[in-house]
Order: sequence, then structure tokens, then C-alpha cells
Amino acid sequence: MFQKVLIANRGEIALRIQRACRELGIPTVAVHSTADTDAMHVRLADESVCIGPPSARESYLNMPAILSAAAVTGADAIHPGYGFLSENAKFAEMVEAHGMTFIGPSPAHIRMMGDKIAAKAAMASLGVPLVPGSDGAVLDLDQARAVADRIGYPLLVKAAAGGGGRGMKVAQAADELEEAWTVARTEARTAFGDDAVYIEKYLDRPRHIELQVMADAHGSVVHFGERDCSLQRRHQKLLEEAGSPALTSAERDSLGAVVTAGLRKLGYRNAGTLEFLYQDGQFAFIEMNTRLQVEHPVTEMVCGVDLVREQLRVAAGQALGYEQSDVEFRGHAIECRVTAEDPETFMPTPGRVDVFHAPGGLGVRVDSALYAGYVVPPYYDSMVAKLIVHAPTRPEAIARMRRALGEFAIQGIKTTLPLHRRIMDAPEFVAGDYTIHWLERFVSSV
Amino acid sequence: MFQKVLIANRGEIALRIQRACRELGIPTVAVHSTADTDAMHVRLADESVCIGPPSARESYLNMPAILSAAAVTGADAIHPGYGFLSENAKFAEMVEAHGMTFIGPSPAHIRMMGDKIAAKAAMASLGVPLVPGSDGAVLDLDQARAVADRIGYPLLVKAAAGGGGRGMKVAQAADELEEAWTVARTEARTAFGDDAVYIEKYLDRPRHIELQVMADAHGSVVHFGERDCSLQRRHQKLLEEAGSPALTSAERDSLGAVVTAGLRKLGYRNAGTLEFLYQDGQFAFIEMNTRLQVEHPVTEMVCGVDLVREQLRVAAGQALGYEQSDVEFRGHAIECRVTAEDPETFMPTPGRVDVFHAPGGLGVRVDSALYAGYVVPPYYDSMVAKLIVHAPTRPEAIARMRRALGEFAIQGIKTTLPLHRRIMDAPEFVAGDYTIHWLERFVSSV
Amino acid sequence: MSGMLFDPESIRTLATILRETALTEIELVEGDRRIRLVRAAPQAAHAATPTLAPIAAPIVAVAAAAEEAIPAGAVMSPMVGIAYLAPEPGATPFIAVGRAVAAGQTVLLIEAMKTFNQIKAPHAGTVTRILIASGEPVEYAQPLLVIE
Amino acid sequence: MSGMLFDPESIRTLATILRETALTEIELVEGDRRIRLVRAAPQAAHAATPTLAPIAAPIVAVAAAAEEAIPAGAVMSPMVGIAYLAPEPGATPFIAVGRAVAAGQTVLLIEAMKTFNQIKAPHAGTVTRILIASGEPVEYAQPLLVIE
Repeated sequence: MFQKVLIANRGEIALRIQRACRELGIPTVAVHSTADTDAMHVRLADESVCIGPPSARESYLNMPAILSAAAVTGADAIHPGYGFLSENAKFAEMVEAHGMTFIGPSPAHIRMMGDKIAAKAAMASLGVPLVPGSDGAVLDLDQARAVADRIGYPLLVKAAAGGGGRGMKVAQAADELEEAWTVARTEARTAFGDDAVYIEKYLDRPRHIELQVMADAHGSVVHFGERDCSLQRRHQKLLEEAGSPALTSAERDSLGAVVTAGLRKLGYRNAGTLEFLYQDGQFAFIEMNTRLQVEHPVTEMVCGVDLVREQLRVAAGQALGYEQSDVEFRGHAIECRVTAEDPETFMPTPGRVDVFHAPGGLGVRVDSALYAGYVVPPYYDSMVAKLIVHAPTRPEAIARMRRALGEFAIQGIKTTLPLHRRIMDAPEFVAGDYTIHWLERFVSSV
Repeated sequence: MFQKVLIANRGEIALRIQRACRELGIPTVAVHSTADTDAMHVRLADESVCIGPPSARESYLNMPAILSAAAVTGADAIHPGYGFLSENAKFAEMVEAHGMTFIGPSPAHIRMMGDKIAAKAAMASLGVPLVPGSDGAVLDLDQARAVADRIGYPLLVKAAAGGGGRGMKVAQAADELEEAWTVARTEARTAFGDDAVYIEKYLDRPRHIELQVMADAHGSVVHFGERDCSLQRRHQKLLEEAGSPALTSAERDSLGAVVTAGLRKLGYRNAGTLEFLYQDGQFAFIEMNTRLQVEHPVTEMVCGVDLVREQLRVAAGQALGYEQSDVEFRGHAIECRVTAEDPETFMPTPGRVDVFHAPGGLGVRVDSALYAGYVVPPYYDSMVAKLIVHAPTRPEAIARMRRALGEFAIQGIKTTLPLHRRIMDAPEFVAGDYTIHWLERFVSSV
Repeated sequence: MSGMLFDPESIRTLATILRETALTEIELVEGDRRIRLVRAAPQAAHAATPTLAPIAAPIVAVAAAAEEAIPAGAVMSPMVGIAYLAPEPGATPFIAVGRAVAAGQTVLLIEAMKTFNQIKAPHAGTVTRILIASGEPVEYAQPLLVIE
Repeated sequence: MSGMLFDPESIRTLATILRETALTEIELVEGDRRIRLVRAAPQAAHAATPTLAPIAAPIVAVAAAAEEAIPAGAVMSPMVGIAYLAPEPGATPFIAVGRAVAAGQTVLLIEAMKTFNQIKAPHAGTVTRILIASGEPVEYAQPLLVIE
């Protein structure tokens, strides 16, 4: 096992990793900007090194500074957390070049999954389902009709060179195909100087479902089931569940079997998450995150596993020591991401936390780097706490979350706690009946 | 289910019960003395009633005041928690006489187990093992020798009328029996005017092991395994574990089978705990607590059960809905009782809590009614927090407890947190190698 | 320098300015004369007791009277129960605002455990306020009425 | 003390300016007359930051210098690395206490990522303190030496 781990991150995830290291008896080095001198991850670390000014570019993204900090403190491994340098293949390479272990996948896999087109191609070759559509550009309307007959409506005609919603048209039924085709090509030509288009199944009410995987360096790959992360606002996840209220265990098992077989073939190692859109019983791969996710605790609760401990063990060369059949799913878990934002306008609210009182009791977990007197700096992500509950069933988990949200006191700054309390009472949420569009509408319905 | 539950207690256990009620959607009534107006259980209650002055006798033990509070608020059930009126058969009777439900066993069973001699007789008749000894008084030395031959040494000669250690002599071997016999009888005659003595096996290095049971009103009785509560100081438990490091699962199963069969025969209902001394593979029943125990959370963690929820369901007439074979034991749990006491002198330290920051993260649970700014009143029990951890194995649980104790900040008053940190590093504790005498020696070895 | 080294009145004036303007230090130098006044920064009193997030209404007491300042001459409830202003429904109330009462005179009843307890005036005076309605639940130490 | 050493009204005006401009100190000198007003930073309202229970030593910085007040004229480290006082082992150190340095003159090296970075004096003056030892790790913004 490692002699000393440098944690190249801040906030709750730095603390999360520190806790796992501490429980394994591994000393940790915290790095921090000058804005984070009083941060919890610094105050609780065994050692800390100031690596730069508040700007993340000059501190938490400053590769030479972080590598120097590792060198001067004698760390032999670096955990990147999420965000910042966690999916930077160059950083992973530099860590290895300096004779240290990067706690994550190989640089090659980080790079592959970082290129969204390469990632999709790799997944397709491994048998992982993608969004149904044309194989590449569609050359004429006849070919478009043939593709449409195969994949069905509604469908999307998308500019190959497109982005940002331009050159993208929906055809709800066959009689809309010609117009969508024509308009999309015209827009594509105007906007990108290239009228090549392709066709994809349009998922009008998908859920965002992702699968947590863990692989060791000896060819063992297991999955720890799915998380439903459909509750998003502007592509930011706000609340996650494990398992998904929409999925059957047979669907989970069959997706899991495809994915783990694929990753075994790929030689993937350490933690990873495959994100899918899910609608009408079909999964469509979007992307793979080659790192720990913010929402990993819901998986930990239902599987009784410490994912960061597993990351550390696997990175140190240890075998998983268990198989897919040993992974059991018990009960239901929900995570609410609490951010320092106005719960209605979503304006960030950095500032001094006067009161911080976490909820307690059975089945309640809080991952947060806040404390009373802490000043939330304006430079970084606004997430300040994750509240996670676990209970035998989903209704009990919702009741527990409602109870825990009622006890949670953060004062001095505005947070999204009131929004989470509203969500717990929303009939659609309680029924588990939501898509990735639901939260946006719910938020604007105040 | 109940319409409204009055919680006849204070502190963390009042909050614990409130949480279970809230998760079941049941409104709660908090009662409190004038010293507890700002207490957490009052601040978080749906309704609260001041029932008397600070003295527990005039408030938390004031049966008419509590029953009046239930009447005026329209509560239809009363949960007594632990301590105070929880094992008062008269109170349970009064609650029932007023047409409300007492959340606990029948008054008859409370009374039976409250009488320690009757309890032992009842348990003996149900086949529950007691301390081996003479059946009643031993009339002469020959009879004493016969008993000694049967039960073996060391043994105790005890005054039938005795108490407080007087009229009690140990014989380590056969050559000490005559002297012990003579001296004990003389002391008994002098102290109590009655020289009747009896003989019991002397347990010189026992563990305190207790079994958690739960019974519904329909004849179902299950046990949730054992807790090892050997870490005591002046008969006060300081730290508890589930399971016991000393017990095999075969021992647990066989004791559990005897106990649950016995309680089924007795018609017992609701929660109960049978306390045993355990030495050399033998259990000896000491007493039965007919209520929820302080240390119930360790059982909840390993069994994945909410014991207070089960108490409420069973009291409302619901069936358990599961059998012994459905009860699974997963991992290991430890609870540290944190008291407002000097960790060396054990002098109580009531006063203002300036800082309260609970540890968080995976597998950590805090049950506490403290908050920053709260003033611990001098009138009641000094326990201010329970820190509970759960992990797959005992070594991992110890590592987690060590980590969580390191994060726990209570400032303004002295607490026993430093003592718990020391215990986590004690080789005997780490090895699980301790008896009920260990802690007393450890504490005085500073 | 002749006579007094300093003028007490000037210093008092400076001290007043220091305090009123919330300064912590004033220093004056003129030639070889120098005056310096320093005031320690006001010690932060303990922060106000934090408010915990209430689930619903935080402290819905049976009657919320305990939250208010207790008026002088108030008679407090010695028990939990239901207060009655008259010996039976429809009967004349024991007291009325503006009426004089003698010490020891029954001012209301509190029903607890099916027993009607007579609450007596602890001192003589005039009833200036009645703080509860007949039939209303009361808690321990709740002000019931004011006799001044 | 003859005549008023000060004009109360001027002081009040200065205090108002001090407060309104959120300054902490104003000093005026005119010939041999001098007025100085100081106001403590308004951090006093907040209670001291609570100390969390440290596992081991709470903030074992690579060097704990950040905890102290930073002396005037201090040169701070622009990066994380190992500081060296001489160009190579055994060579004459770049600087010594009491020695004058010119602005832009190399005062020490910091090794980071196997590169030796020359740290130059930001201003001319005399080296009054050297705060690190050669070969010692330094963190960002850590004071290295004082040039006065």
C-alpha cells in the first residue's frame, strides 16, 4: 500500500479521500490555494502545502506545483478526486513519469474516453448500446427514409459539424422528415459551411442513468449497479438515486454484463462510470467518466462498499478479491447536492457560514467540508455539502431524506436546501416519475 | 398506526424517537422541564409541552403531568425512551388506563423483570441459563461441598439476605471453602441477622453480553444478535460493540434460540434486552431490560433494522413480518458514549457548548442532541452524544472510529472524547481481549 | 514643561471621541509632546444561539406564552392541564379584568388527570389581564393571568 | 499643557473618513505635529474560528511560516519547491544577513520539477533575515527572506 497520498483537490472530495486514506492508515498531503488556508481538508490533513493563489488555474490546475508538492513531501501516489485534473491524461502521465502512482485509469484510457467520438466508437465495438442512428453521414433523402424506417420516430437530423443546437431538427413523424432534412442541411451549410448531416433517434423523455464500475489490474471488473441522475438543471446534477426507480434488476444485470465484459476486453482499471440515456427500455451510451463521481456515495450505501478504498487498493496493485456475484444491492439511497446558491435564482452565495449543524441518526450520511465560521470562497464550485440517506425501500429513503433535510441547518449563506425540501414533496419525484427535463420545469414552476 | 406520539424523555433518545416517528409520518409531542426549553428535542418537535421544573422528579418522572400533556395534545401513544419512566409498570398501566398505548411491553412483564429474583426464576423456568449454583440456601458444609463439586471453583458463598458485597466470600479452591463458608455466615449473621447463605459460581473475568429481542403481539419473536458491553466504569457502559469479539455465530444462534422460544412462551411483546455474564463459553442471565437500550444503534447498524420503528409498528399491533432466518448480520459496529465529564476525573462538566462539529462520511452515525450554543444543564444524565460506526470488519470499524473521533469537535465543555481516542489505541481493545474489569484498570492506568 | 504633564479633561474628551467614533487608537504628537489612547477591540460576545432548521413551526408550544417576557404580577400555571375560568360551563367566571381579588381566592381551575385543581391568587390585587381562554390547554409555568 | 493639543472636530472628521473609507489607520504629519487614528478591523463581530479536533498536528504545513505575521520587506516564494541559498553545494551563498542586495539580484534558487528557478530581489536593500535553510521545502507564498 502507499506510504503517503497527495490529494490534488479541495472541498468535500478532498476530505472524502482523506477519510479513506486515514482508515487505511495512510498519511495524506493536502494541497491548497491561498484562498483555502482555513479549509477543512487542510485543517484535518497530516501535512499541507500551499500551491498557488486563489485562481484554480494557478493552484488546483497547476501541474508543476502539485508535482513539486508531492516531491517535497515524499508522496508516492496522487488522488485527483473529481473535476480539476482528474480527467487530464497529461497529468496522469506526468505523475507516472515522476515515479508516482496516479490513482485512476491509465492515461491512454483517460485520453480515449476524453475524446467523445473515440469513446463512442470504442463502446460500439465492445457491444455497448449507443443512440440508434445512421452510421455516419446520410447522403440523400431516400437514405434518410431508410434510416428512419429502421430506427423509428421521433428522430433528429443533426449537422455532422454541428454543436450548440444549431443544425439540429426534430422529425416527430414520417411527414416531418423531408422538412427536417432540408432545414437541418441548410442550417448546417450556413452555420458550418458543411451540409453533411446524420440521423439519430430522438429521445424526448430520457432518464440519465449511469453505471459504476471498478476494475483491478488483474483482469477483474465488477459493476456496482446504476445511479439515476436525471434530476439536472443546466446539465448540473442536483440529486441522485441508487437504484433507479425506472430500472428492473434484470435490466441492470444485462447492461452490467455487457459493460463489464467490454471493459475487461479494454483492459480498463480503477473506477469508471458509463453514462447512458435511458428511454423505453433502451440504453444509449453518452460518455464515460474515468474518475470518481460526485454521486458515488449512493452506490456505496446500497452496495456496502467504500469506493475510494477500492480505488486506493486497486491502484496499489491489489486484486478486487470478489466477483460480480458477491456484489449485493440492499435498499435505496438518495443524495442531495447542497450548493451555496440562492434556491430560486441560483446566484452563487459565497460568504461566511455562521451556523452549520448536520443532521444525524440512522441511515444519514453527510459529506461536507463546511464548518461554522468557515468562509465559502467565491473562486470554486458552489457545492458545499452532500446529504445522503439510505433506507430499506425508496419510500422510506424519501421519508428519511425529508426528515434529514428538516434538521440540516446552514446559516449565513443561502443554500439549495429549500429546493431539496420542495423536491421531496413533489408528487412526480415521490412516484419516481421523472425525466432529465423534469427538474428544469419544476424549478421554474415556483 | 398512531395519530400522535408523546415522547416522555429528553436528550438524544427523545430526538431518536422523534426521527423514527417523523419518518413514519407521525407527529410528535415533546415534553420538557423548564431547564430544557432550548433543548434540541423541543426545538425540532411538532408540539411541545413544559411539564415541570428542572428536577426530574417533578418533570420527566411526573406521571400526572406527562399524562395531562398527552391528554391536552391528543396523543394516542407514549414512548418512554430509556431511563425515567421506561421501566415503571405503574406508569405503563396508567397510560393504558387513559386509553393510550404504552410503547413497550405489558405492565405485567415490566413488573416481572423489574423484580430481579422473579426475573431469574422466570428465566430459569424457560431454560435460559443462570449462574450455576445451589438451588436456594445451603444448610451445612457437606451440602456446600456437594454443590462445589458440581459447579467447580472458584465459587462465591453469598448471604441470602445480602447486598453491597457484604456477606460474600470467594473460595478459589476446595481448601478455601470451609473458611469462606464460615466467614460468610458470620458476616451474614452480623450484618443482616440471618446466616442463611447460598453458593454461586464465581465469574472472575466475565464479559457483559446482551441479546436484543423484538416481539410482536402475534407470537413472533426474533433476536437481533448480541452486543458486547463489557467496557464499563462503575457499572456504566462506555462503549459497545455488535457483534462481540468473543462470540461465535453458533453460540449466538443457540442462545438466541433458547431466548426467543422462552419469550414466545412468556407472551412477551415489543423490545427487550437480556443481559448475561459470559465466561468460558457459558452464559449466565443477569437481568432483562424491558425497554430500548442506549446502545441499540450498534444492533441497527449490523442488522439494517430501525429498532424504534419496529417498536412503534409492534405497539400499533402490526406483525413483525419477518422471521429469524430473515435477520442477517453484516459487518461490525461500535458505539462510543460521549459524556460531559472530565475524561480523567469523570467530574461532570455541564455548561455552554461553543463548538459542535460532528464527524461525517461513510459508515459514521451521530446520535446527539447537542448543538453549538446549547447549554448542557446540570440536572440530568451526562451523556451528550453517541458516535456509532459501521464497517465490514472489526479492524475496519476500529479504524473508522479512530478517524471519526479525530474529526469530532465539542468545545466549551470537557467530554470523554479523549478517553475514547485512547481506548481505540489500546492493544487489549484492538485485540478484543477484555472483560468487564478491563476498563476500570485502563482508566486508572493513565 | 510646567505643572501637569497632561490635562485630564483633554484626555477625557479624546476618550469620548475614541469610543463614540468606534476607533481603537488615537495618537497626537506636537513637538516633543505626545498623547496616545488605545482601546481594546470590543470582545465579540458569543454569537446568538443558532436557529436550527425547523421542520414545521419550530416550537409550537401548547400555548406559546413562554416565549414572551413574563409580566410582573403574573400567576403561573403550577401544572399541565386544561384551564377553566368558571366552575362549570355557563357559570359566572371566577375573575374578570378590573376586578379585585384577595390573596388565596380561587381564580381558575385546571383540570389534570380528571381532577379539577383550584388555582388560588398568590397575592391580592386587581386582575389586569387574563392570558388564557376557558377550556384552553396550559403547560407548566405558563402565565395565566396578571394581578397587579 | 498649554492650549489645546488637538482640535476635537478635526479628529471626529478624520474618524468619519476612516470609517466611511473602511480604512484602518490614518496618520497626518505637519511639521512636528502628528495625528494618528487607528480602527481595529471589523472582524471582531465574528467569534474566533472554531478549532476542529485535529487528528495529529492540525496544520503541519511544509513550513509553518504562513501562520506568523508576514514581515515588511519579505520576499515570498512564487512556487512550491526546494529552496537553495547557494548555486551549488559548497559554493558561496547568494546572500547573507547584513549584506546589501540590488533589485533584480538573485537571492536564492528554488528547485521545482527538476528545474532551478532563480528568485530575484524585488527591491534593493539590506538582507535583515533569512527565513529558510538551504535544501528546505517551501510552499507558495511562504516568506523566504526580508530585505529592508
